[in-house]
Amino acid sequence: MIPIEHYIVLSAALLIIGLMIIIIKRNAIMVLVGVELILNAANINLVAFAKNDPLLTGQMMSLFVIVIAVAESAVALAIIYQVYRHQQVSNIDELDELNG
Amino acid sequence: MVDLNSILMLAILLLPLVGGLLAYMAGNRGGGVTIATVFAAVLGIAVWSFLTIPAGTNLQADWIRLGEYSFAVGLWYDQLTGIMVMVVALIALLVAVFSMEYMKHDESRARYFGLLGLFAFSMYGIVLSSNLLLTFVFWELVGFSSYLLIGFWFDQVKPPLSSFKAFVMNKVGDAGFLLGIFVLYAYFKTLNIAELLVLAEAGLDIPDAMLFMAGLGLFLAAVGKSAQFPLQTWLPDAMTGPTPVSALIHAATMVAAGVYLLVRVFPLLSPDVLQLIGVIGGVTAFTGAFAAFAQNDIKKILAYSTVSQLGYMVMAIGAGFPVAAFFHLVTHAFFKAGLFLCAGSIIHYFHETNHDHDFDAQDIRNMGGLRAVLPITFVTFTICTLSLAGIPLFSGFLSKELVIGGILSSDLPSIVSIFALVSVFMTAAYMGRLYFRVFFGTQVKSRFVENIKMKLPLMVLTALSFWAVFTLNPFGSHNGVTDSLAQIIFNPEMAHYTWLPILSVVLAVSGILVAYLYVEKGMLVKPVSASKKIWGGLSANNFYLDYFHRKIVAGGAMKGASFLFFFDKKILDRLIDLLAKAEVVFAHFVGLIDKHVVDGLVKLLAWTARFAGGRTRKLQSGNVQMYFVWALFGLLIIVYFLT
Amino acid sequence: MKQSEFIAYITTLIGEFGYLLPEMTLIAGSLFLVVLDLLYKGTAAATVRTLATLVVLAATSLAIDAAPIEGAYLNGVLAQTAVTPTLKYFFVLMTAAVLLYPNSRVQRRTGEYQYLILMVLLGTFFLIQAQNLLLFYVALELVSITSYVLIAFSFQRKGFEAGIKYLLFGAMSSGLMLYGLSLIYGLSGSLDLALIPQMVAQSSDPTWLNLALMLFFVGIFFKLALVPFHIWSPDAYEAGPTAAIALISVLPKVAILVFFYQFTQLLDTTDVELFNWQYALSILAIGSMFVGNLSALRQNNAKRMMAYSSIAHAGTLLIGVIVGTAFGYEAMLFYAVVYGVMNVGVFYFIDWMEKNELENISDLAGLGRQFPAVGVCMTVLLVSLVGLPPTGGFSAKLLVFSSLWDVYLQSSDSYLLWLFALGILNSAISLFYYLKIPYYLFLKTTNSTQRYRVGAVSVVFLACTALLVLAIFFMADLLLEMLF
Amino acid sequence: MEQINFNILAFYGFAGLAVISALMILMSKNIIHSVFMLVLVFLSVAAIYIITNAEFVGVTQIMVYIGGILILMMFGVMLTNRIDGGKMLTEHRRIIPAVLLGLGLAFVFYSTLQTKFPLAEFGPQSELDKSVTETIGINFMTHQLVALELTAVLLLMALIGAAFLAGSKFEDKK
Repeated sequence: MIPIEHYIVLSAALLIIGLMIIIIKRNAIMVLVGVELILNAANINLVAFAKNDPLLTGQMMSLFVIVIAVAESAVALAIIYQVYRHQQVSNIDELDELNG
Repeated sequence: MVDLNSILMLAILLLPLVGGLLAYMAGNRGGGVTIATVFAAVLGIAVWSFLTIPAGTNLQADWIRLGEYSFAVGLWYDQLTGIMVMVVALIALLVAVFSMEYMKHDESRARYFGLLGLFAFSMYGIVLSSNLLLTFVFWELVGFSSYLLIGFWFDQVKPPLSSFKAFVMNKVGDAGFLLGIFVLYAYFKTLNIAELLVLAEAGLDIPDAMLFMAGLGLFLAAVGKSAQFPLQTWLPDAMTGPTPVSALIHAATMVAAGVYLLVRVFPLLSPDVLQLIGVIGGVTAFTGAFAAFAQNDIKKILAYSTVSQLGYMVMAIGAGFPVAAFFHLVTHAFFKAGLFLCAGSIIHYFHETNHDHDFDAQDIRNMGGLRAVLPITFVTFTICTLSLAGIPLFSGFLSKELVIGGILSSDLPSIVSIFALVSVFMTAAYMGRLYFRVFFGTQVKSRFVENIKMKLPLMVLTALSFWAVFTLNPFGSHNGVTDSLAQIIFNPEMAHYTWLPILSVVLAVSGILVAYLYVEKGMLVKPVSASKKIWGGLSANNFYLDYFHRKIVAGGAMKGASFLFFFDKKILDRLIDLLAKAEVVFAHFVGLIDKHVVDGLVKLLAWTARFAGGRTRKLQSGNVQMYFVWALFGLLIIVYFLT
Repeated sequence: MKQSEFIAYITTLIGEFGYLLPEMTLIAGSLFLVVLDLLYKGTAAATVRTLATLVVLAATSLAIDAAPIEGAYLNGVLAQTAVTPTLKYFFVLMTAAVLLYPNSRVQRRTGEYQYLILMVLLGTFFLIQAQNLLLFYVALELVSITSYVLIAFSFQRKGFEAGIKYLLFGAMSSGLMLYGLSLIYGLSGSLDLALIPQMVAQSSDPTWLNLALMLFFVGIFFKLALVPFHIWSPDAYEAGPTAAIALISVLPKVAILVFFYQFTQLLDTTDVELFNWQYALSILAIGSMFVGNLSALRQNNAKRMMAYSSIAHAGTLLIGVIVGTAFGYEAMLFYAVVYGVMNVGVFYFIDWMEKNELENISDLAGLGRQFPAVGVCMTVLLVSLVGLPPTGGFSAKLLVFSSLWDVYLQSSDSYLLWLFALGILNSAISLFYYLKIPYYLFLKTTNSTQRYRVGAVSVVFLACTALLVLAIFFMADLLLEMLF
Repeated sequence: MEQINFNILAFYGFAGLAVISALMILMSKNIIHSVFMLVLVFLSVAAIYIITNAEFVGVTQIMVYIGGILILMMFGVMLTNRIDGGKMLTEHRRIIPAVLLGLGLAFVFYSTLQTKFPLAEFGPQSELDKSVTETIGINFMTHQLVALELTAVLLLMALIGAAFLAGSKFEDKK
């Protein structure tokens, strides 16, 4: 079968790319995309480890993660929308009223 | 638990607190009477306890218990406690009585008397506590009530600032105290002073460095509270509080708490710490005395004098003679409280008679000739000054002899002895300057009737400044107080120097003399010119009788007189002038050091902290993605260092 | 598993569900609030809703008493100790106190506000009981997402800005934590805390476990606002509604510390040569204290100052976890309770400032003379935050540092000594900025003729917190008895 | 054999696709392109789930992620950008720290991967021969019942919160 390390390589790659997206992109929604990639990376791990688990705990967990990710994105988009309405800005590094 | 001794101890501790509350509630009208009554009751109980409670009575209770760890609190009573309680109780009572007259026009007298009660409560707490942790608690409380009293007139400009300064300076010392407590607890698993002393006697099972740390911490606490170099600057500033408060807190009781603590824990102090204590005490005594010269505010002179005298006590501890330190503490408490109350009486007189707003009632340049105006104050001030200067027949002489004798027979650096002896001279000189400025001179006004409430405390304190209170022999260093203390505190045999009393009396007298010459220079010139006239008249009358005599004797006398006059005018005067100038310059210099070096250090520390704060804050650019970068770099660094 | 066993299993499950009575009361109550919001829109709606919320809280605290249990239940997913009910009472009290803040009128106009506050409370209830990493994750996200929404509830530009920053940072951190969690699952084969140590013990090589734990800790550090994961908190604190901030700065932190303590206790029972996590935590604690206190020195904005101060306090609280003994745990909880009380008081005052459109500490000049009672209460609270007697803050610091010293004497690891010394140094640093407030209140004078008003309720509230802080000092034993 | 080989091939194919699409998201400045690349990532991850005996999770991934989150994101993109016919672009910043961090993390994973991943030994297969979906269902209703209920509460909270935040019009105080 496929060695478990290969799953981890895949998830690690997605994790690192996700983090880099978070840092590089200016658009708030793209940052959110990076977060989703990280969550997917974790899910790949969970599912891969659960392959031999009779209780399938990992798969359960990944389902919860997916649902919570939805909730998080919904709240995030609501706030991003309000920020845009108030400041006409969708790049989060232009938000600098709070500093110091 | 419920035996009489415990009740007495608890009564001493708690009555002032209750009294303070009652006084506050009694309002401006009845506050003074209430607190005075309570203090009188406490004094009665204190004397009773001193006569009946056996030494070593203690009272224990658990405060925090956590599994096997417990922090206990408790009270402890022995001779040392007893004497200290009586001193505090007596002075507190006198000050309360004095305040009833002094504060009679103040709008918030009730708060004032309430705070006096709070202060007395915390002070008795320090004195009675059997446990360093509880001592620390009351230590903070006493500081707290002192800040409230310094800043009593908080709607003026200066008092809040000086109370804040006192707060910060004291906190530095308190940090040291905490450090000491922690170290002691870590090694001995107890904070009970009596147990600690037993353990210390049985041989200390503690590394030298840690013992040094503990001693240093405890000493640092005393440095803060007892205004030692380099934290002494708060005490002169604290004079912005009401004068009776200065007499009670900043002369007799609270500032002495540091010395009291050191006397209590003396066996825990290692030789290294003692050396340091001695040197710091010497520096404090010397700089305090010098700084007193440049002052014109009567209370500031007394404050610097207090700093200097506290330096003496600390020196005595450093020399290894806690009994001497404690004895000086007691005598000093009486005569310095007397001096402060005299100052209060003088200020009160000016406040009552002079309603000019620009008039500074504390500036000695505005004073003079008060001898005739305030006779009782004059007598009191004279006796207390003589006691402070260390003139025989007064209590200050006894204790100062003991302290200086201790310093000379210890192995402290010789510079400390020199500081001690020079300070004797300077003490007499600056007190003389103050004395002659205020009470002599020409500005004679009509007599002012001193109120009985002011007279009485002054007279009591005067009476306590005589030698006979402590011992019958005016030159003997052994007396009732020291003997009874020697049984419970470490008291090594002191070398006896026959020349010492003579030297110190000579120093003190010459100090007063110099002051006399300096201040009353005008009076010195007149008798000389008068005598010249007399001599001239004599010579005129006897011209035909004895030309030879006239030629030789009178001429010689004239020559001698003119030489004397010349000497007096040109050399002695110049010398004194120079000396005075040098003193003023030096005093200013010390002031400068105080202001720029000590304050500067504090400022530098604050600046460094701010600078570093600014750097750490710079991370906060407001850019959330850079936050990610920093956070992740942090994570990488942790990973790198740990795996 | 046989059919009959399965049925028996389900029966016990249903039977044990009764132990969740407090939580269920909270859920039902919060739903009731939402419905109430829809039905009743009278003039006094805000007051009515606040009262209703207080009723819900009262019912919850009654339920805490009604469903007592010690030990694990519901298949070991949840567990209670003797401390759990007390902590729940503490959380409920904090929530009730926060609802009484004067300036939350804007927020209270909407029923959602009270609902969200209750959700934070619910999340913390589960956090302190969770024995399963999945449940822990869900509860943590419940608290986090609710916090994101609450921060945005100040309805200002700044509020939304802070909300999105907080959310993105939090999402990234919880993503990393989740990745670590997944690795832990792979290594141990279970998400139940009880099963993790024995599973981990099967392998002797700690490399992967180290990485997993490190990533897992990231999420926890983020929630505790420890350096270097602290940067969200000043922004969030400045812009969020003060009442919500007062809640978020205490409840989730305490709850997570309770969980974190249990988790680290498990690590100690394994034989695997893990990385020295006490050492790492010590560095973070020292870093947090320094960064928090030094940054707070220059703040003029009261809320930002409190944000940095809370970073420093989190560092101090972490000492309890580093110590890892029962004594340390008790000291930490004691500290947490004291910190909560102080925080509620100080934020109440800041809320009052905001209501009067005072933002900066320097604007407070001379106010202490106008309102001596408020000034004195504030001084007591701030002195307690510094950790000086005679306040509860002192007892708390005393306990925490005593526990640390105790462990140092046993293990004599030098980093513990550093932690001890620098921790005490930091208390001294904090003196400077906390005392800035009384300094301005009493010592500075102002020419401004602006008059402010302090209601009797505010004075009573502040006096209660100040008295509590004093009482904790004088009757520390009582609190300890209540806690344990 | 044939079957397994196909599975393995499919795994590497989808894994490669996922990584390449993710990299495209990273590189592309066009927001719309990025979002579509995200669809590809999600789809290939879903395929990998299915290959790894997790059909239920795979289907959920497709339904929730692609059906829910992606649509939400597209809405978000449309709402928060001026749509004027031109390309929707986003700039790249902080490239150097990002690359440094990426390399650092890659190195951490690389060095950790030198040791074999000690996968836990799971217990024996369950006696009751249930399908994957059945096992998940039973687990939901038994072991993870509390978490399930809590998630329901969480979803309700997010719904109320998000609807309230996005729907209401707040006067701008400043």
